[in-house]
Amino acid sequence: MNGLKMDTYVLELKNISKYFPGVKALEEVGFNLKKGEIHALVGENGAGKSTLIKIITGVLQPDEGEIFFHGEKIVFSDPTVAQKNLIAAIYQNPTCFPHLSVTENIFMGHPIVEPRTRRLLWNEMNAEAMRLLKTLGSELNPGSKMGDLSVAQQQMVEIAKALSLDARILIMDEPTAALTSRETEELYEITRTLRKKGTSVVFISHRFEDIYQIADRVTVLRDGKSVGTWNVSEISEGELIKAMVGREISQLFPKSEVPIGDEVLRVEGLSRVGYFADISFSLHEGEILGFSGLVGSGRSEVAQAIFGIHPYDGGKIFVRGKEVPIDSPWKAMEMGIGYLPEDRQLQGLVLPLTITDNITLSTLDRYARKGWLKSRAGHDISQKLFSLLKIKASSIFDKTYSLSGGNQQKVVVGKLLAGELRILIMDEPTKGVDVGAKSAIHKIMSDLAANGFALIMISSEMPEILGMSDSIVVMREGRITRTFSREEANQEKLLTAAVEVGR
Amino acid sequence: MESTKTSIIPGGLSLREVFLRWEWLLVGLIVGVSIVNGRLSPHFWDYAGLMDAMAVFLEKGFIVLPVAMILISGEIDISVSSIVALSSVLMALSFQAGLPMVLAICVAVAVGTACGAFNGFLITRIPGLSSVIVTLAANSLFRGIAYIVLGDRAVGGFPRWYSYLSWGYLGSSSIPFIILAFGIVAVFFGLVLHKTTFGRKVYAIGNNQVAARFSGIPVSRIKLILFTLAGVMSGLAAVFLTSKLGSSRPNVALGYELEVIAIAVLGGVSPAGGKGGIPGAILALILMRLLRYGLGLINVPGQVMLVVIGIILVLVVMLPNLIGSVRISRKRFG
Amino acid sequence: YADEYVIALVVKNVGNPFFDAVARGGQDACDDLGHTLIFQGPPTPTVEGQIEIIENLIAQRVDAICVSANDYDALVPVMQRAMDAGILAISFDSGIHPDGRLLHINQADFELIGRLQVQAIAEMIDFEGEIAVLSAGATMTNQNIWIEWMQEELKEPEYENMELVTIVYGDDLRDKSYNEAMGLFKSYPDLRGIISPTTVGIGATGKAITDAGLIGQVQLTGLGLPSEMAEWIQNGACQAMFLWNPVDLGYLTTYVAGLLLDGEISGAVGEEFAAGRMGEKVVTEAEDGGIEVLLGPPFRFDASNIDEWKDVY
Amino acid sequence: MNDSNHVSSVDFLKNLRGFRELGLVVFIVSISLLIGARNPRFLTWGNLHDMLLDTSILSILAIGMMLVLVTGGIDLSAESGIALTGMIVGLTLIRYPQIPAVLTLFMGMALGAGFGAITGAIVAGGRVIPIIATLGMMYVYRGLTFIVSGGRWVNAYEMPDDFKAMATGRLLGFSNLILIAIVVYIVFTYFINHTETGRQIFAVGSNREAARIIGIRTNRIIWLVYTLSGALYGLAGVMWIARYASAQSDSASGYVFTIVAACVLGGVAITGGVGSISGILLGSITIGIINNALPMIRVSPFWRTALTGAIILIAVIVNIAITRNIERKALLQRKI
Ligand SMILES: Nc1ncnc2c1ncn2[C@@H]1O[C@H](COP(=O)(O)OP(=O)(O)OP(=O)(O)O)[C@@H](O)[C@H]1O
Ligand SMILES: Nc1ncnc2c1ncn2[C@@H]1O[C@H](COP(=O)(O)OP(=O)(O)OP(=O)(O)O)[C@@H](O)[C@H]1O
Ligand SMILES: [Mg+2]
Ligand SMILES: [Mg+2]
Repeated sequence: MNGLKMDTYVLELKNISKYFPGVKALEEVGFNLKKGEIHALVGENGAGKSTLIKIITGVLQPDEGEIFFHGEKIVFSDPTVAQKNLIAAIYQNPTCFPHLSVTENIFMGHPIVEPRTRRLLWNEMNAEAMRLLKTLGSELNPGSKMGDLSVAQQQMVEIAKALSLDARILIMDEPTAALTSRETEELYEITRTLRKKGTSVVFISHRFEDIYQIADRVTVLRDGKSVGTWNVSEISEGELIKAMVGREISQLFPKSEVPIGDEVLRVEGLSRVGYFADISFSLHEGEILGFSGLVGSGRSEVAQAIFGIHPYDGGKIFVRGKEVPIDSPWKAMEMGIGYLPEDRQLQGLVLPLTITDNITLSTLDRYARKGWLKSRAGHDISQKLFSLLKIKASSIFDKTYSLSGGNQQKVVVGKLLAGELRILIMDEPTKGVDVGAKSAIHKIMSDLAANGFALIMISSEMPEILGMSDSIVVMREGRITRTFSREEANQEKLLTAAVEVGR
Repeated sequence: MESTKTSIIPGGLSLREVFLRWEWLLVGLIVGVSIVNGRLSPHFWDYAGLMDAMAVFLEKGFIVLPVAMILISGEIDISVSSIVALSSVLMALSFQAGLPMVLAICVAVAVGTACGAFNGFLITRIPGLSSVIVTLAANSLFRGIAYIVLGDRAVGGFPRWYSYLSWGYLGSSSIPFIILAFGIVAVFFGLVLHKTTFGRKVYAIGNNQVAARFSGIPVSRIKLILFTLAGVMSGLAAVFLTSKLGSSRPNVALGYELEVIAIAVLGGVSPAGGKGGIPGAILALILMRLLRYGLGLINVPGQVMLVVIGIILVLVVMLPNLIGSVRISRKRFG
Repeated sequence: YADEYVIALVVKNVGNPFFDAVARGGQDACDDLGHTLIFQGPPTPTVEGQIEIIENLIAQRVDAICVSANDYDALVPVMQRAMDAGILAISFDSGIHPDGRLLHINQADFELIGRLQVQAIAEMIDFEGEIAVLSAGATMTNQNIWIEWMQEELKEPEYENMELVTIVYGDDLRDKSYNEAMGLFKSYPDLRGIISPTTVGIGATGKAITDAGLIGQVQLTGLGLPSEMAEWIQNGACQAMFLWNPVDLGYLTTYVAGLLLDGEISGAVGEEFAAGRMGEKVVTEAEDGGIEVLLGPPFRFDASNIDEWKDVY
Repeated sequence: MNDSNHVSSVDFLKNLRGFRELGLVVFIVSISLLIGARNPRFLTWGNLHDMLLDTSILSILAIGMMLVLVTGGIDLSAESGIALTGMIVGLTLIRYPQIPAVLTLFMGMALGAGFGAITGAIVAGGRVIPIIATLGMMYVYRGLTFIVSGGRWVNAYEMPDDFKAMATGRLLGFSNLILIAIVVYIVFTYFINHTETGRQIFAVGSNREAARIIGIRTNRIIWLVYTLSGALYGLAGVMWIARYASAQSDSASGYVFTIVAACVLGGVAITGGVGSISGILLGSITIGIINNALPMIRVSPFWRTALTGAIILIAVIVNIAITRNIERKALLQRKI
């Protein structure tokens, strides 16, 4: 295909096993990568994908197995070895420096320096950072502080960082999970260009369109074992799902038609200086209201203002027809409003605590008598949600930091559901979640709506928005540009509204 | 070398496991230190003397408890020693002004409460104001106020019964009253931190304040309570300290702030928040006291004692890491 | 002598040359009497530290505790406990309330020292101009009594042209004392003299006067260590200053403790006794109502004798 | 991005926003004017120079402390490190008075770096929580100061004249000590902002795990900051004994709080990752003014302590208020 003998791989993993206390994350997994190919790695949540790439980059050491780099055995004893061999990676959870600027985040570890004095060349780095971000279609200011950015924006910076390394092997762990279609397209473009230059790419994703758009080959992992490797052209979506899950999943977006009931939430002219302005919409019982827009369009900001995280400085919020001043999350929750945050690691979970402690965190008082915790407080409900969401862990007493990304996301969803709140704002609820669990979450959302709950769903995934929402609000640069009903909406209209309308 | 516990997630070892193990280590050290002390000095195993020795710096213990909680919540309080001073001074003054001693004691606790609430108020109401700088400044402010109101005078002459608090024994036993008082307070703190929703929330805040807030935990209110609690306990410590000294001056309790934090951290409380507990802090308090008592009994000069305590402090905390790395390498090669 | 006793000297803080000299004297006395000396002190001058040390000494059942107190009142309860345990309680240098001691060894008459310093500064500035006091901590017993006597002395008619403008505190910290001295020069441009009745304070002030180029313009006296003040006496920043001999102070304190333990003396007012190399001493009534033994008048150090003393203490 | 004027004004505000200590500048200027109104001598060149002189030692210590704080640690041992290096250098000078004064500075730095390296090894290698490790070493170094000196002080008359002259001498109208501080500041500004290692310190403090993943040797960096802190307190220790012409075993007791206050006032976060040279310089100057000015305006000494605390509180609050105002202005400029 590209003049390379089929049997020499750029990278080859043989019989890799990795054990965590109580978990076999990987068992005798084999994986290989050709020069200039895009190799997708798929599998359910907790299948071991992230673990595998951490082994490639030397962040983790395998307990068994060997790695060959250009045919020669190599030990990635720490991340520097991989870096020296021009292997770059974007990890699933942003590994950024929140206090430092975007430029610094991109170039930390491999700065542009004056050759003789090794003085840092800031102007060059800033310009290069700006250029890299532009190729990704992002207008981010390289001087911004990383911690001030949204997860999606951080993800863009991570991608830019990997690109700046000029790697020969580029590994991306769910780079598109938080991106909207426009940014995703840019990423595809870049990836294809890299392939032309001979770079090999490992691409992890739960989105099938990613795989069918760019990947050459796909390897499926299931429960820590490799199921097989196929040329993408030779395997259908249904077969792929079956390889991953072991069964077929028919309906991805099972939104059932429910009658729309009374208005439960109305927002009028909400605004916050510098973030969003003039936001008005209303939400009814049984309704799922989708929020669409590009990365950074301000959807999360609006949601967080309604939830009382950030103060708003104009406008009104009505809950069931009554104006309510909301200035803190616990007040919002008293009004029956719940929020599923977009940043699961920072905002959603207390990582060192167990699954059950996390699920019951926002409803603690319910499992206590006059403040004194009952023993086994909340274990029942945690157990129920644990099974319902099919969280892959040995028990509800696992610490959440040890879970895979998708399973962490499920815990966050579980925590929201445990709250028994009537108005749910879900910010990217299925981010990083595998097909099976995704359809389960969609089913739950649909059932909730059918039971008279009101839902707001912020999502960057176009099919999800189109499939799940009763009506769709599109935002652009902090303002609502258009509102569509389920019937009139389609991908094209949403996209134009996200970029064009409102000028 | 760290292969087993590494993840992209900056997590840690399991909370409960770590601090349980840590407490056992402290218990072991306490036993060890006692044995060595007993060898070195014939006076060590004198029961009454040991009790008295324990009582000597228990007023610090009263402050260790809330400070441990503040550290667990991810904040810090370096103003406690000054709150003690101010509470003590105002208590003495109000007694001098004719208030009955019982009411004067209430004044001390009230002053402490007010000071703690002042700290908590500033820290929670003005975003961007960190607890380090607030309590650092408050440290000067409170002690300064004590100087303003009392100047270079000392006030004493308290009723006889008042000295019982620090010097008295329970009935005819040789158990100092202050040990009982501390025991009650310590149990209360232990229960609050480990058995209530409040305590659970404190841990959540210390581990991830953002997530705690997103979970509907009233972070500011809890912090306000914690700092106020530190004030209350400092006021109480002032009552006992003043009883011990028999008089009050603005310069009492100098330098307590670091010692109190050191004891809490030695007890397994992480200054970064989220880790540790009351039992560990209490064990550390006992360990520190035994160490100093033992060294004092064999008349180690103050300057050498500093060196010894410093080295032991470092070694104790290093110990589990050393054991840990031995275990890991054994697992690897064995 | 039949019995060997353990005598503990507890000082304000260790690492202070003054108290090291005291300890030397104490050791001499113990050697003379055949007793054992324990020398202890907290690293920083706090009462809490002293209480802990005294508790430890009680637990060890020492025979006598001689303390230079960081607080006049706050050591009373713990010293009472020591007395209850049958331990001889003595204070020296910086005393404690009579309730908490049997006897005080007074290095010098408070009144005398207070007045002497005013007289010295007055001579240096020709009985005319502004003077200030730079003291240690605001709660230091000795300094405060001395300052009271200074103010008393200043009421005499010959000082009518002199004014004590302020009292500042350097907390016996070198940097703070230095800053306070510098601050005095700036806030009182007409200042003529400074009395600093504390060793760190007078040393820092000597340096400050030198640095500010005010030698001759601002005079300095007070209580200082000859070793520390040698430089500033030689360069003229301080014409004269006073101190008693700390070695003698330690000797007398320990010697008296030894005599009391041996039963050689009873400690009754008016009792006269021979205190080893210190010669004849007498038990007198102290100003605060207790009893004391007086060491003797302070020694005056100036350019003529500083060289002999600077290497001694 | 079609309106370049608009963009540049946004940029300007962003730059201002980056300069988080603007509030401190405002505070420093206004309090100086206030004090100057009470005592005109405060604003004379001579006094301002003295104030800078006071600040020189503190500001050097603040750099070392900042580097440590940036990594999320703290160096409580700095205060006894000052005393120990000062004492050792002082004792050496008694023995070998012919040592040139400049050399003593380097000697102090080397000694301090040695002590700092030990502390750093305990924190980085022994993985001991910084607050405990440095508290332990604070006791150890203090105890050693007593022990090496045998309780004696090194007095002015025992120090060589050229050594004492180093602290009092001037060059180009500036005290030598100020010049030393300026040199240190230039070196460290370059180090922190323009070298890879300098930036890696911030990376480690901002996210240690991420730093490790991109191949920064985090332990080495952590060891380094304590060593640098040591070198700087060693330097400061020598400057200290030269300035006060005395080496005492209890020098600088409790001074660590002043150093930390200067840092935190200057915007350094004790949780790590944040800190700037300009910030700590301003923080040190603010503390310097408080120490220098309070003795100059005739307030009762009993009021000083409380005033110090109150002024620090007001300074941070003013700083926060002003920063927030700027941020708000920047937000208003945003196009929505
Ligand atoms: N630090 C850890 N400690 C214990 N178990 C871990 C740790 N990290 C990962 N695991 C476990 O290893 C398994 C594989 O996790 P991994 O993160 O590789 O999954 P993944 O395929 O990337 O899933 P996802 O699609 O959800 O990201 C999971 O069961 C997870 O719980
Ligand atoms: N006009 C603007 N200029 C610069 N930054 C902006 C602007 N508008 C918003 N931001 C920043 O962009 C970030 C993204 O906002 P928000 O998270 O609400 O967007 P979103 O639509 O949810 O997008 P995402 O998919 O990234 O979460 C916010 O942190 C905000 O500070
Ligand atoms: Mg993963
Ligand atoms: Mg968002």
